[in-house]
Amino acid sequence: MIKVLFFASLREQLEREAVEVDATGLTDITQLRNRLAEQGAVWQSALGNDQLQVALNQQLSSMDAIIRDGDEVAFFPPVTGG
Amino acid sequence: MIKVLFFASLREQLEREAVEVDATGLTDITQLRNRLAEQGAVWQSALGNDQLQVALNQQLSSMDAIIRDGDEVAFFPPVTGG
Amino acid sequence: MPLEISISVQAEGFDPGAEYQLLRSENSADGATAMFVGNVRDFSPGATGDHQSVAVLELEHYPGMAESALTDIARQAAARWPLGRVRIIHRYGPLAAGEEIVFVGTTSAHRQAALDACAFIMDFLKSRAPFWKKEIATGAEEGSWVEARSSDADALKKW
Amino acid sequence: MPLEISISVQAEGFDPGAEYQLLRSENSADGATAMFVGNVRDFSPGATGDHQSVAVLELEHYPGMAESALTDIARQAAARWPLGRVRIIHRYGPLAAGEEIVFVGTTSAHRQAALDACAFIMDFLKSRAPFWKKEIATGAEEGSWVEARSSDADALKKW
Repeated sequence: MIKVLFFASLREQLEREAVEVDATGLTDITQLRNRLAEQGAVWQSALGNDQLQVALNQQLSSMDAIIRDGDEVAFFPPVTGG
Repeated sequence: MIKVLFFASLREQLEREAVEVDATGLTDITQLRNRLAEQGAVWQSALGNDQLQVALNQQLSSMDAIIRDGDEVAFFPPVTGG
Repeated sequence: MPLEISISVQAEGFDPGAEYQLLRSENSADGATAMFVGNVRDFSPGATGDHQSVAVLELEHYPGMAESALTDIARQAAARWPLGRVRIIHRYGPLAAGEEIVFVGTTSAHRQAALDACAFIMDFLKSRAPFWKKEIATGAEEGSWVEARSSDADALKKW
Repeated sequence: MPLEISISVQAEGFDPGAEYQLLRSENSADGATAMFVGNVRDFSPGATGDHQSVAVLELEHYPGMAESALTDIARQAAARWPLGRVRIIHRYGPLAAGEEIVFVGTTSAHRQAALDACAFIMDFLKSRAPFWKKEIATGAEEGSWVEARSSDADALKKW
């Protein structure tokens, strides 16, 4: 399984902090994102944002990063700390 | 009279903090510097340093600044505060 | 002095004066200390130019990643400048107007190293550390997420 | 908030934590505070590369001009960046290793303004404010005047 986390406005839009996704057939983060987006219009909209950021195992990453069973992937809007 | 001040290594070399100089015949700071330098080898050496800085009435100035009776002129080495 | 990096991601407040004392403690080899503190402003520039009073700022973070992102940024700074100590504190949770949000402190034998490293860390923290701000105006129930500014992304280009 | 500039040239020590509190007091419009503190180092890089322990630093200044030079520098910074408060403290007289020499604090609504102004003030202070340092090594009777560094003059060129 892949643990998927959502933060900030994304967490609010999706009304959840995390989901578990079966890693079978998923090679990279784009495929994971596409599979999640298939779950409905809210998912499509939230994950379709071209500002969407992603972290793989708590490191900022790109959408073409390879994922494996057991990975932690987080989607979030651009950060605004400091 | 022109009040002339010396700071730091210049003050130590000249063994004084200040002198009063008659303004008669002095137009700019270079002339003041030359008149002081005539007082001996120590003066020549201290005021001949090409790193010498000058302030006119407590503002950093250049050697060609015009001076008048009542002005305060200070000579010192490059500053090293902070 | 060997490099010392200290990172805290915390809900509690902090005291910049006490942080200064820690940066200086047994560190007389470093003559330069630079610090930046970010506080909750009580006015937020609205998109339409109007100003709204901010009663509470809610700071969300990504636990675990927040600490490692800040540590990475501190290490990058230490690789570029000769630093003695680097201290970063970032708070999360609800914060009232005027409260401290972030502290960055750097020490070095050279003032420009300390100042540049402090500015570098703030610039990277703004664009790379997983924190998100939500402003809740006085009297409002719902807050609004602060939009990332392109000037913050642009700020990285100078490094 | 109207600009507030506060300059002190003093023999007494100061407390950076208390200075931070003064910069922040009734100033929640400014979310950014940048500070720099310069301390007496206990080692000074000698001209020949050797290191000598500095027991006392003697700071000479030009009374009157020191205050006006620092005020000018603060005003120049405020003309370039949108600053709320500027605080500069510079000490004179004998200072022991580890003691604070100089404090520069700036506040702004913008972090880069606060940080740039703080660095700008330090750069100009180093080359334009009438202070001179003499280092007196442990056990020595005579001190030696610190030489101005060309890197400090060069630092002004970037502004």
